[in-house]
Amino acid sequence: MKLTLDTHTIDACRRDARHIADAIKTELDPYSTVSVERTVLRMLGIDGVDAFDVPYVNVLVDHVKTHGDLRFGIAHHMAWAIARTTKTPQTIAKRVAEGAMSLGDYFEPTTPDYTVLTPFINQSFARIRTQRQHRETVLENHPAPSPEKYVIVATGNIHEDIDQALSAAARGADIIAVIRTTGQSLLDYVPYGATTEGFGGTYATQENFRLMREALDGYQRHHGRYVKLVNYASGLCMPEIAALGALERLDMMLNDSLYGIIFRDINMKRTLIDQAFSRVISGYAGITINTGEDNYLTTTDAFEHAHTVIASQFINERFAEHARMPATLMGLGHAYEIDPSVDNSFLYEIAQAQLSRQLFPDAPLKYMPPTKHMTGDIFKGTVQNALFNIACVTTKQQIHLLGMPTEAIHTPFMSDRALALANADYIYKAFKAFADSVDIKPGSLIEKRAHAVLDNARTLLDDIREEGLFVTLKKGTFAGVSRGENDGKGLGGVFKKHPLYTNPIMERMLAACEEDAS
Amino acid sequence: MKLTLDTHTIDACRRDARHIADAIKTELDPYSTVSVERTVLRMLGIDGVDAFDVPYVNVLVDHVKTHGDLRFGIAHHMAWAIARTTKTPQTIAKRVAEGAMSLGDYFEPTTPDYTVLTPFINQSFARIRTQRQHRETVLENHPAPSPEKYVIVATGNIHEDIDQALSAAARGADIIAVIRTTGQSLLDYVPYGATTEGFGGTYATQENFRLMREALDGYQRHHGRYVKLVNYASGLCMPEIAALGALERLDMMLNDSLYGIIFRDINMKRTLIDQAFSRVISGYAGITINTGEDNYLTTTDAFEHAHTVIASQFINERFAEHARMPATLMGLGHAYEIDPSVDNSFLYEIAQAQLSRQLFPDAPLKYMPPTKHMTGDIFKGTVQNALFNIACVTTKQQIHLLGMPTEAIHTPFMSDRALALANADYIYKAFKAFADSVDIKPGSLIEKRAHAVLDNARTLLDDIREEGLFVTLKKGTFAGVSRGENDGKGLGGVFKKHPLYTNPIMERMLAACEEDAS
Amino acid sequence: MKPLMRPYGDTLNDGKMQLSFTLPMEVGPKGEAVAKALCETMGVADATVVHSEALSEHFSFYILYGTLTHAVDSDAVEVRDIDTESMSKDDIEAYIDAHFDHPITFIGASTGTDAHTVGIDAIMNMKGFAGHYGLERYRHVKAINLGSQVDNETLLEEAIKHHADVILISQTVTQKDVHIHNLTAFIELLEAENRRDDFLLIIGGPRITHALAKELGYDAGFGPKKYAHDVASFAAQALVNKRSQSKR
Amino acid sequence: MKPLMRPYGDTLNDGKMQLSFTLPMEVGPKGEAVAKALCETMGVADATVVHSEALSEHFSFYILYGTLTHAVDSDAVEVRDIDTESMSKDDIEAYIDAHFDHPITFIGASTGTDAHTVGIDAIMNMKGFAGHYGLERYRHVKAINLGSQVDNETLLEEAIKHHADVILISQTVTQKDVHIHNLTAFIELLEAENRRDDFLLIIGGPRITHALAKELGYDAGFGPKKYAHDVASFAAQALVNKRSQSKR
Ligand code: B12
Ligand code: B12
Ligand SMILES: Cc1ncc(COP(=O)(O)O)c(C=O)c1O
Ligand SMILES: Cc1ncc(COP(=O)(O)O)c(C=O)c1O
Repeated sequence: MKLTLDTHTIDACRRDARHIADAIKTELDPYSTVSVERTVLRMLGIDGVDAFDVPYVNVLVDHVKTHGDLRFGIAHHMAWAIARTTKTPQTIAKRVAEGAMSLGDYFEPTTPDYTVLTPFINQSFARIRTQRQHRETVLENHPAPSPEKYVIVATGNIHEDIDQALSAAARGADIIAVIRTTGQSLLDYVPYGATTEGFGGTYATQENFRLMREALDGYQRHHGRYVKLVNYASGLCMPEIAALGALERLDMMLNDSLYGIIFRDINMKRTLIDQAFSRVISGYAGITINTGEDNYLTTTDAFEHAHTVIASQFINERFAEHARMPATLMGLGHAYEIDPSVDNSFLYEIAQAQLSRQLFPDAPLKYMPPTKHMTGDIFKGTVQNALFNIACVTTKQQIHLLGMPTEAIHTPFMSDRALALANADYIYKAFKAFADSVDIKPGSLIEKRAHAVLDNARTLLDDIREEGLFVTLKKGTFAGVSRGENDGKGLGGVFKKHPLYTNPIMERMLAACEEDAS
Repeated sequence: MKLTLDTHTIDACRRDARHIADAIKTELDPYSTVSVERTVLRMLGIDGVDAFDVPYVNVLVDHVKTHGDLRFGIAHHMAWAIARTTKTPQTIAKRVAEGAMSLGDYFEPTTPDYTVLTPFINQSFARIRTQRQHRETVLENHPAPSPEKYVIVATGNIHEDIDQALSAAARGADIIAVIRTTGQSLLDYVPYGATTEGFGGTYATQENFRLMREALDGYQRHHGRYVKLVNYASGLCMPEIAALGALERLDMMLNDSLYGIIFRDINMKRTLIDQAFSRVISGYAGITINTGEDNYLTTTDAFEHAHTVIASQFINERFAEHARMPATLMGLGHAYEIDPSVDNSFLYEIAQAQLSRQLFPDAPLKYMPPTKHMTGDIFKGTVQNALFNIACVTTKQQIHLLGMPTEAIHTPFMSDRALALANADYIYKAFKAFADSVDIKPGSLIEKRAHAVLDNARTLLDDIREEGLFVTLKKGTFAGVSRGENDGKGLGGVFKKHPLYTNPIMERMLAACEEDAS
Repeated sequence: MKPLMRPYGDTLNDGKMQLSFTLPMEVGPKGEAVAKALCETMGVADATVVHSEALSEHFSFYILYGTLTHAVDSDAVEVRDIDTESMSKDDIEAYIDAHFDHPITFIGASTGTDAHTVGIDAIMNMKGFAGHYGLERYRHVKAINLGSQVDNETLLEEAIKHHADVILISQTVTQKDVHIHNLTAFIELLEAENRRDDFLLIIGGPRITHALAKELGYDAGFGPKKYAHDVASFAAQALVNKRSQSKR
Repeated sequence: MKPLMRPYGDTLNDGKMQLSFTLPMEVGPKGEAVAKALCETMGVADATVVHSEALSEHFSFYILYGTLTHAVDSDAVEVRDIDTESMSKDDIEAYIDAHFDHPITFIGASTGTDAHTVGIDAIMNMKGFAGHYGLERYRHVKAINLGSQVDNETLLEEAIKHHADVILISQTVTQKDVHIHNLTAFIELLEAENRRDDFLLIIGGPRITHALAKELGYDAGFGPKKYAHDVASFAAQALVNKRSQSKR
């Protein structure tokens, strides 16, 4: 099955998107954020919390704000401190936290010897590489299927989450995402340890990552099949969580600044800077990112706003390219969200899904199920999900977020997930060769709709290129939500870099990615 | 959407079928049955039961067996009796039942003056014509949609059935079928009056027909929309029930001897003779018949036996032609019954449904839902029904029997029907222009499957033509059930007609149909 | 600690369950309130009507989720299941060879007005079902399948005529408990004729359970996902037990 | 005759209902027996397990149908619903015109960590929802929408600052009753600040009912399928009532 698409229009979209994203990069490259700095510290091996449960990495960055000069970057401070004290980063962190030491004492406004950091960076990088290799080896023996069945767990308690995840795995889930508690994205630190008290999701902590990964690895050891693990590199700690995910072998990360800007009211500069680093980390770790365009359609009308999804996908593609991510790690998002009371909803969904498929042929597209128009009628919901599953296999999507019959009611029960998996399996089987057995008629409603959406996306991208992404966000183009350049949470954590600023982690990772690519 | 089919093969199938059905007609034309004779009596206006609840029509025919000579036909006896007594048929029936009169007294082995029957026949015919006209007028103002949503009621109690039917109508059902109680098809009489005690269905009686028709007409008067009513002209009283349906304005009749032979162990000669008359009646009354090929697939493997359905449809088409039925009244049956655990089940179903659609382009095909592979898992069942609904609209079927999520559990609850109707409505809407937006790829699995099924049907029809339908039925070709020519229930009710035998009802109806056609 | 069992949604012992039903009343706030009140009578707390719709002017449908406040002690729950072990076809044939000097005769039918044969055929016919051969294909077994719509009297006559060891009855239609009436009538017929102990009596069908069979006075009952080898295993062993008991 | 209500399948008072739930135990005859035993505790007779499946080694899922033996007297069931009449936008505007000499000020937010805005936007924003304009478009109404993730303290501050007549709170996430905690905390805050009587307090969200709102100490609660005009109708009339009561 194939749509005939105008390649000129597609090229124009890519040109616009490049322009838009590059302009953001140029504007924001002179800045860093507290979360980027904390991430650098994590990659130097710093872990743990102080007596008040404040992570050492926060303690250190806050400390430098008052006792050093953050504009030079945390690495600068650490390099001087290590060079002078010959202590490990972790020891330095502890001592600073105890008030036994001040980084201000070692700070110099001249370039330090960064090679003192190398052994610590090496250790983190080695761990990430090992994790990546482990994933690749296991997946070579048991390749991931296509589509991959992706379900969420969201009990709020990591131990219950594990029970739920193992049941999902037993019922054939390929990917498990642990949803985060409602409040976390606005926290400017990463909570610590195993947690049991979330609402609508479970805290993202390194220990929770580890526990779930361990459980899923246990499943893999017994059954051969590797089950991927997902969390959210988003919110105010975006790059830190990307780093934790890289260390604990997560396989995918929801990662999209636009989501944070629009739906969490996070300051756009803050999160775009954070995103740039987080994508470099995920790219280096071989972690697939998932973008959040689907959310535009849960909030506004999916039929009218379909082109905003395509436009945003092009922009997100370019942002990922900045991080040297290969297309195979770009899980661009879209969704099946057209109102079921609309005539021909299935045809429009097929048009949209097939359009995304053809525009980003190498990307493992993330296809989201109906959520907005799900109701308490679990039987109708079961049919909505079946149609979505059909659209998924008919247009050959890759990352298949399964719809829950109880979407409008509660975060999934164990049985909801099993029903969703069975629904998908049945459709995969029944429609196995369907995509290869039918053609879209030229001039049909499906084709016309795809053309219209692509044309509108192009017009929108032209406009954004003209006015700049920040203005577009102010206009409320995406999801009907308006956000100002200097509004939202976390702007205080953004700072202008000193000419001597260096982020050695980012540099080394980018270099490694360049090398991999060549 | 269209399959490329070989017209030579199709022509060959029709030729074979004609040969097969014509041979049966030739063989059975010299015979009549007790039920045919009782039907003649009903068309003379005889109604009611005796003191032992035995219908007068049974009393009379039994009476003639001993006191007259049934080989001459009941009309012969009645014509003589009326001519001699100038009593109405109803009075004669009553008096015979009371033992106050014997038809033997008036019988002569010479042709009576049949015109004495004409006023009574006229009355019945006029009533049937009025009913037919009423249906046609109402449907002209509110034309039936396509597909038509068909649901069953089966509480066993006509009053509960009415509640259920009115709820179904309120939820959009276009057609209501009242299923019959398990034992009725083997009864050699039609029960009388309103009934409340059936199992797995409700007795088919003239009063029950009337009550339900009245309720649905009431709905029509309030809402404008005509809701069609269906019952079963099958079993040992096949033509009688066809007559009652014609009088009470039923709109469709399940009517297929092969069903009775195979699934009720009714003698094949008996029911084929009964069928010939019943189809004439239904054709005259403008009643659509539904054939039962779907049942072959509920009993044997639907993938392997798909071609038996096509072969049987061709034969049934020819049997209907014998009755001068136009194609527009031939609701040939088929079904969505392939095991959902088979790869590409949906593709094979599409192949089969589209094949039937193209082979019988003017017939209002009756498309049955999954039943055999339905389980107690009502959520999976909901998906199975959704796929069936998609197949229905994608291949443009006409009579759409809705699948119930609780098929494997109980005869439908009121809510089951509402869920089934909502499922179908949603699919109709979502897939509205789908059939016109996609093409089946030449050489695809769908096309290959359709060709294979058609070829196999042709081979089978060749064989049946060779060996004769009776031998085929003995071999268990249909539904894997073997039946002998002289086995089964009801053979005792078959008798050879005397050269002077006449069935004036059948003759007049056929003549009227010829006239209508020209 | 007692293994108290409660339904589970996403937290152990949370008691979460789903319910749905129709009420013979108009849809609306009153209907929802009645639906919730019914849940209370059941011990389902905090019931939420997640969906309601009109089925007609006088009927309405509700889907609810709630929290069951009851629990059951799973140790105290009795499981009434066939207690003989299920053997393979080969083992059964060997077992019969070892324990019987004549083939075992099974006679079966779908009785009353029930015309469903697929179930009894699944157990008796050569071909069997879902990859399990039927009794006809077993060595040392004589399988006589009378088909459907067989009345109780005919079944008994034929069983006597063929010296059947085992009578198999299939019942598929269960509306208004027609199967219960029919199965009870057969037991009464046997007792009236003083024949109850002459046969092993086995019933089956989609709504038949072993517990129900025992309640009705039959020796065993088999439901979905039971095949010829399950039936033959039980029958062969039960016949041996019966013989040894009658010897004592 | 008392209007006793029981579930309905296909015969009046047949009590038929459907249930489904998970048990934290292995699938099998024991699980089915426990599932049925749970139904017994609920007064569901003749429960049949029509489907069971393993969710993992330690969890299993059951679908059942059964007959509820309980009934409720529908006359005795209290319906706690908004008792003011719902007016159209035009009528509301006229009503305010007639009864107030200043516009009514509504201040609204999705509070706590809840980031869902679609619900509160549906009530407050120009565009409204499902063809019903939002409060912003009403004459004589001032609508201030603070958006989401607003904490209780901020909401109260802003309400005082803007001299709000009505506070609107939306709560969408309900897992572990987080909405109850959050809504209770707001009432406690108001009482601590002695501000409870300064505002009309209205809550809404997919799991909010009027009954729940009253229980928690709010003036009204609105769930799905309620729109701006329902809220405005209630608010305008309630404010008038409140005024006349305080005058007395
Ligand atoms: C196929 C079918 C038919 C076919 C039957 C063909 C045939 N030759 O048997 C046809 C189309 C003829 C038919 C007709 C009717 N059917 Co029907 N039919 C079905 C259907 C779709 C499948 C049944 C089946 O074959 N299952 C497969 C077999 C293998 O499963 P099984 O019977 O459970 O058998 C297994 C076990 O139970 C066990 N077993 C069964 N019997 C026995 C016996 C013994 C001794 C042992 C040890 C084990 C055993 O072993 C088997 C293998 O594991 C079901 C719906 C469904 N999906 O279940 C409806 C269903 C059974 N039918 C139903 C009805 C009502 C009818 C009719 C009465 C409708 C009507 N009024 O016309 C008529 C029957 C009239 C009559 N006189 O009986 C209802 C019964 C409702 C109820 N619970 O009361 C059902 C549930 C559909 C529905 N929801 O309405 N039907
Ligand atoms: C859209 C949506 C989102 C969007 C929200 C975008 C936005 N700007 O609001 C996004 C994608 C951002 C989102 C995120 C999340 N979501 Co959300 N989301 C939904 C979804 C699909 C639809 C909700 C919706 O918009 N409904 C439409 C509106 C109009 O309906 P409504 O809110 O009921 O409002 C009506 C009435 O209730 C009433 N009303 C509502 N509020 C008020 C207030 C007043 C004063 C009045 C009078 C009336 C009133 O009037 C409205 C019109 O009739 C639902 C699933 C579903 N189908 O319901 C899940 C759902 C609500 N989300 C859920 C969850 C868990 C989340 C997350 C927490 C997941 C996570 N951990 O990341 C995050 C939120 C994080 C956070 N901090 O809150 C769960 C909540 C489960 C529960 N019961 O606890 C749901 C049910 C999905 C699920 N099954 O898991 N979500
Ligand atoms: C792209 C993306 N990021 C993040 C989130 C939510 O995560 P959080 O609010 O925990 O950052 C979502 C939720 O759906 C998402 O789609
Ligand atoms: C063609 C046909 N006739 C008749 C029947 C059943 O009717 P009865 O057994 O009451 O004759 C069916 C049942 O599905 C059928 O498909």
